[in-house]
Amino acid sequence: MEKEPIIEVRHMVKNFGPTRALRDVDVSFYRGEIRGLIGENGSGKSTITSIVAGMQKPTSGEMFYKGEPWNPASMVDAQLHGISMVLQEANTIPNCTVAENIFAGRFNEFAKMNSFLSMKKVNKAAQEILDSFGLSHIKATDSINKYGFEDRKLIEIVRCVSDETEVFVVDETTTALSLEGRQLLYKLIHKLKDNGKSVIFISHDMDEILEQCTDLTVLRDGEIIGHLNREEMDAPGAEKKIRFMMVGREIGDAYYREDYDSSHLPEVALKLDHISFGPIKDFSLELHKGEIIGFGGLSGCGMHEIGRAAFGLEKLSEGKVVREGKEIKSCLDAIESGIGYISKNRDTEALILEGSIGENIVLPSVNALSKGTFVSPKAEKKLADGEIDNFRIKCYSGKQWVNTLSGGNKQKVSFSKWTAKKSDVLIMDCPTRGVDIGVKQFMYHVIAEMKQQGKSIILISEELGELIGMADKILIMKDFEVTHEFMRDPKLSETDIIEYMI
Amino acid sequence: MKSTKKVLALVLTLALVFALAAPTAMAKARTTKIGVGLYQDSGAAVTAVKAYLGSLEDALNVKFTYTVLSNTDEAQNITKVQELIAAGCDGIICTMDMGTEAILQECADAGVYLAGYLCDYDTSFRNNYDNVFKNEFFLGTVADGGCADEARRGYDFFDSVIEYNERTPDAPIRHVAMTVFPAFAFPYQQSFAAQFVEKVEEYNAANPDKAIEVDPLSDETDILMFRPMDSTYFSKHPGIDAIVSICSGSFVYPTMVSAGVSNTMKLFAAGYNDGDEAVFGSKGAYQMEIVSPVEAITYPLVLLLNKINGVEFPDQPAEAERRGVSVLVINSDEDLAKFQHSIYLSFKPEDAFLSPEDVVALTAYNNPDATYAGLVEILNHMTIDDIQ
Amino acid sequence: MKLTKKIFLTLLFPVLMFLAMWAITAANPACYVNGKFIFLGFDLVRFVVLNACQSICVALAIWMQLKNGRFDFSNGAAMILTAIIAGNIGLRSGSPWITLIVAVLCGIVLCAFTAAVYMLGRLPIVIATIGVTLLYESLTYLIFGGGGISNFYQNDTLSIFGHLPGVFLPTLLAMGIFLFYSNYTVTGRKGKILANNQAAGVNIGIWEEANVSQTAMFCGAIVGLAATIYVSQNQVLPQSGLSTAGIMFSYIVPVYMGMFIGLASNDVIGISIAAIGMAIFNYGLNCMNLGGGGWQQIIMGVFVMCFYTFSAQLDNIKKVFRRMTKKEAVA
Amino acid sequence: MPETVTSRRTDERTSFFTFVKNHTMDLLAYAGLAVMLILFLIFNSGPRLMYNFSAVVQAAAVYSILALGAVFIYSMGFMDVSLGQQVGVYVILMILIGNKIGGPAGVVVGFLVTLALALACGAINGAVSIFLGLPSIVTSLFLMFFFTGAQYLLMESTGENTIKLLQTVKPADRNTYTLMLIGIIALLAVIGTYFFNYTKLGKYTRAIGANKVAAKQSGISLVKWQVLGYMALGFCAAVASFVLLTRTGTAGKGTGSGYAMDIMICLILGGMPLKGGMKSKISCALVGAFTYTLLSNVLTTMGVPLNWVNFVKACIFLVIVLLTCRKPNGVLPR
Repeated sequence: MEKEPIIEVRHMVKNFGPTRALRDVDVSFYRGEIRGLIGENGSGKSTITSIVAGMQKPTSGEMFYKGEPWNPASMVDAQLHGISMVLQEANTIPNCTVAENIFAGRFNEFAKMNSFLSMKKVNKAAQEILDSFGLSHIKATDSINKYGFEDRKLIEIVRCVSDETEVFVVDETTTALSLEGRQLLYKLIHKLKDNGKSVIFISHDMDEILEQCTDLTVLRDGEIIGHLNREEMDAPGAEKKIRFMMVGREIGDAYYREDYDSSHLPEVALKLDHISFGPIKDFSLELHKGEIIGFGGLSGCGMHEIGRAAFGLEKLSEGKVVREGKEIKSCLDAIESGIGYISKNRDTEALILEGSIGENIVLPSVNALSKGTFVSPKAEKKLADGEIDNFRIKCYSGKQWVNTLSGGNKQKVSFSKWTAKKSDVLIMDCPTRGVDIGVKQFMYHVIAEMKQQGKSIILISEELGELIGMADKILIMKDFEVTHEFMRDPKLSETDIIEYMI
Repeated sequence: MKSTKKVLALVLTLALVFALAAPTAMAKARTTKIGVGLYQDSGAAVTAVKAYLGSLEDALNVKFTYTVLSNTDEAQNITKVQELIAAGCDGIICTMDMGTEAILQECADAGVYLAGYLCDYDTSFRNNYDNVFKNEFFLGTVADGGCADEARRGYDFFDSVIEYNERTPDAPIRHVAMTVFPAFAFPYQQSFAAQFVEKVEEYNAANPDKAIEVDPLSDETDILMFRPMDSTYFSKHPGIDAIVSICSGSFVYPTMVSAGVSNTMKLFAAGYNDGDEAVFGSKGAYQMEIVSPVEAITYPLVLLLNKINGVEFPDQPAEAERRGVSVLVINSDEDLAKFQHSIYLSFKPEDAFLSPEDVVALTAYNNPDATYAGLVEILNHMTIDDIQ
Repeated sequence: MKLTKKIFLTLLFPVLMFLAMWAITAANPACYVNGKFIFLGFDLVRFVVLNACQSICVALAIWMQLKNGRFDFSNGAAMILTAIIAGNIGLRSGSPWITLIVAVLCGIVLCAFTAAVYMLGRLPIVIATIGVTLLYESLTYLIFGGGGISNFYQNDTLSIFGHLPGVFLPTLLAMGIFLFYSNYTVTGRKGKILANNQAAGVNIGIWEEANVSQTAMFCGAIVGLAATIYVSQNQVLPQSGLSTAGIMFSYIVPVYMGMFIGLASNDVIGISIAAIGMAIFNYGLNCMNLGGGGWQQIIMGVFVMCFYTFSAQLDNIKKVFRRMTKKEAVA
Repeated sequence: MPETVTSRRTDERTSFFTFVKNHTMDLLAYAGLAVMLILFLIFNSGPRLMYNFSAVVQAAAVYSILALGAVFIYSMGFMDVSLGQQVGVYVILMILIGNKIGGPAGVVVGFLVTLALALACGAINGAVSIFLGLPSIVTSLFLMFFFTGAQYLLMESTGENTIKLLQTVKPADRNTYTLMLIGIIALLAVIGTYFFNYTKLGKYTRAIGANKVAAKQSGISLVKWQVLGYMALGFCAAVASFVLLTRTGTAGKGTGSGYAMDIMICLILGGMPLKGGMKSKISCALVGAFTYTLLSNVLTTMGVPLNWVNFVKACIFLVIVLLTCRKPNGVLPR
């Protein structure tokens, strides 16, 4: 290679207990490129960048930054040396001002003798930076609580990037951003690239990667599978090739549902009867047996709330949710009448992270398993093991803790809670969020199978492709109202839908 | 590996504790062991008791183990006694009448004897005489200031007030209020108050020109619930010159200080606290304090040692007794000066009323001539005037 | 919010409390001695000031840790131990100023030690501070002959910080330290960040250990000031069995109420105002002879409960209120 | 699915280490108990060993029973500071009612009334905090104030410092009594284990402690199970009060004081995570109660001076928690 790498990683190994996240990885990053990193969940892409950016230490291996050995003590250390990273999760600090958020790690620059702080200077500097990023609508002295998720993400980006930034890591940040926010970020990374800096861009969104990146590295199971340059990325069939590299086998065309039969049984499985709560007014819906109804829209359009209400989690001011003639007033009612709910907040709402796979799977079914007061551990284990096998959850036993699993496997656990409970109506809120292609394909297969079995599904998703590929009927929401209904149709495209969302 | 290290560290730590403590546990086997359950775990009285008993250890070949009892929680007291028994005590001296019956059962089960100190065992005396005072493992108790039924502490307070008035004719005390602890905890303090009032009334009748006004004891204002007195006390007793605190002065004096009356108002109180000498007599508000002589512990100690050694006094009473011991009433600067030379303040065994040899001579198994009457007699010679 | 409204809301609690206690005591015959009403008077002022000052200092110390997301059980024990050490040294030296300085230094050292156990041990904060509390309590039996300090408050010159007007000095100092800490120091701001999102704060580059220990030192200074007032007003006995936590809890009501009252202004003022309100409440109870014993406990319990319920349900109460007014308007 | 099979197999090799790693806290708690037991045997070897054994059983009985009940609420991440005062009031009530009615029937009635009261208090403790949206410690703080006051007022009404149950409830023979206590502890341990490990109660309280939202979304009624958890503690508190009564036969103003904190220390020593959740174990109660009792006993028998006892206890507590509760990675634990 004629170019001098800015970062060089050699023989990097990272173990989390018995899990091997990185196995002897060699990779280099160069100035003036936007390097995409792609791979399934648990393939190690975030692990590499988090080590480079000082968030964690490698188990073994070496790194070089600008030719010098590189061992950052912390993220700050890395940032001071010019390596910044924006994380996937929300990383802003609630109840603090925007200015405090931006300069949290750098207060000392505004303090006399490193201790006496002048908030005036902090606020002023913060506003200047915001303005320079074109974010004048954000006020430095406001509490961050005033701003939505997207603005917060942008504030985080502002916090990360400064004149000294040499390497900028974007770890699946774009999922949280609207089109506008994405454009802002794209502009920023291209500017950095043009200035001879290096950008490392991690995303699940293949289209985005193909559009924005100059180079691409594919990882699988903690190993580098291959590199693609711009020409290779533009070559026909690149997408399929990349998918193959990521999964390690042919995905085949059977990704989404293949049939276009949007028929369903005549019985109504779940009825939302003129419900009103919060900003949602007079909403009605009939879900039939064997039907998949998809909900789409931008975040904040109210579709997630519909899902919660259907599960009895929202207190209705008017109307009612009815299943088989019974009114659903609480999630307990919902579960007992055979409704299951997969929350979009998997780690905080759907799963008990500090609990075993078995305990999680069995939890909704404990009631049904108990004879008198007794709950047989054998029956529990049988049920859990059955689901672990059905869903091919990667683990050594049902006793393994959920927080040791990868995102995809966690999501499988959260699915299996309801199949174990034999729920007939499933409300899925972003069921494939943060899940890699292999697992996604598996999930779609499961959902299609459920339809065959006559189960009814509400599929709430931020991914239009998923809705088009899976749902019998798609309801698009905007400002807490349904703006349009689409029926299942092979000709339906994302662009048809988007206009009703914005 | 890490957890192995941790276990190792734990074992080592505990082994160290064990190694340090082992010699104590394996001390000479034949020494008699007496457990002492005190009423508080630190302070001057505790130091003084330990100093006194410590001085007796060699002469009597006794080893003392201390613990602390609760005046409200029986279960804790039983646990403490069980621990003393576990530690190998042959006899136990207790300062609390809480859970006594159950404690005596423990003693009977282990063959250990029990005697009381600075406690009149009044609840047991009134409600449970047969199970306690007739119990062969209960040897008797010594109460400070006489036992409840015979004590005349109210008179001591009256005498001190009169002595003060005689000493300071310019600013005599003409108006007093009183404080007591609640009856459920100290059933006789209210009768002490009544004794005081009775004496004052007699005095007023005889000396109408020097009459002293006493605010009657109010159920609501004057009963201190084991917490410092309210500052509203002074609003509720306007115009008083002094407080007669039949309960401990340490619940009264802080409030006097914070209310800014400690320079003008006088305090006659039971109990004595470290440092009270600085604000006593001509130097401050305290005009009277009452101290129980630590040497009174000789009474239960001698009874226990006799029993453990299988010897009895020829004139030993059939049933366990409760005896009173005179208290040290300090109500003048001269008394205070004398008091400085008591073991209570100096912590020097040589300041005690009794030397180790005296105590040896009191025991029946060392001295065939020793009598119960002789033991009781020494209890009468522990007043402020007996300090040399 | 307008300034006048802020002031009004802030002062609402103590004024209401004062009026309520005035009304209640005035109706109670126990509050008249020889026909004279005892609730109003200089004693009220003195009691309220002395008690409120003590409460403010302890409450600020508790709040400083709590605000940073740590519930420090050991504040009470640190205060008692500091009081004993500073009291004894002060007594020997004969100077209240030396007492004050020693107390502040001692408070800082003890709180720094607590922080060290917490950080080096990497224990959950409750467990770490319970352990340290047990340790500090046990030390009260080992230092100065295990006698605590009983005669410090008796000395008028030594105990000036426990009386009027000296008590204002440590109190104002404590308030000043707190305000300075939270508004004008890097430590305070970083603490705020850590309290609100610990993981993000650390990721951004706040050195948590340094922040915890610096905060502990600020807190220690306040503990020292609280101890100065405490030893100047009370006899301090050795403690055991987490009884210092009980002492601390008896000052915790203003902390929680202060959080709420402080919404209208800021937390230091909120806590001070709450402490004054509670002191008035306690004085009223004393006047009615309910200051000790069973009833005081029960009244206190009911009071704490009601206050919490009120603040927890405030939103709902507002909603109901709004609905009622709306309906009226419709009608 | 060959892929799944291989991954299972590789992980089985490491499962022994995983076991040790996942159970460090339990293993150390057991080690602590074992060390205490060894020290106890060393310092108590001699004629009084049996006596001392029964003394330990007596002292540990109340702790064990209370801790067994407390596991149910600690597993939800709650704590109850009113426990000690509750026990105090229950014992006093049992004596007052028992004496009023007289005879063994009086004791039975007294116990039943107390049990009803304890269950009611448990229900209040659990329900009020949910309905009023309060942290559970606040309701228990309220109950603590309330019961402290009630205990004061009850004792004041008797005009005595200590009151005695006229009916004898303690077997005269020491060994019978010890066996009775062991029987009660064992019975409650079995019942506790059954309810904690094999019924919804334990499973749900742990789930609530681990993740309230997830538990709710899995169909667990927070109100119902929180109330039942507290009622389980109430049941144990009533039984513990009875056991305490058999031990002393009397009660006073301070009966029960300090139990709330002691139970917390017991559970910590037993390896219970204070934030509750799936790592909660019923065994923590017994291990902790006995470790705590033995520790106290051993210190006295070793002859550690009175004013040093607390210091040594504090150090041992710190050492144990440093070994068991240390969180080596990540941000500082809260």
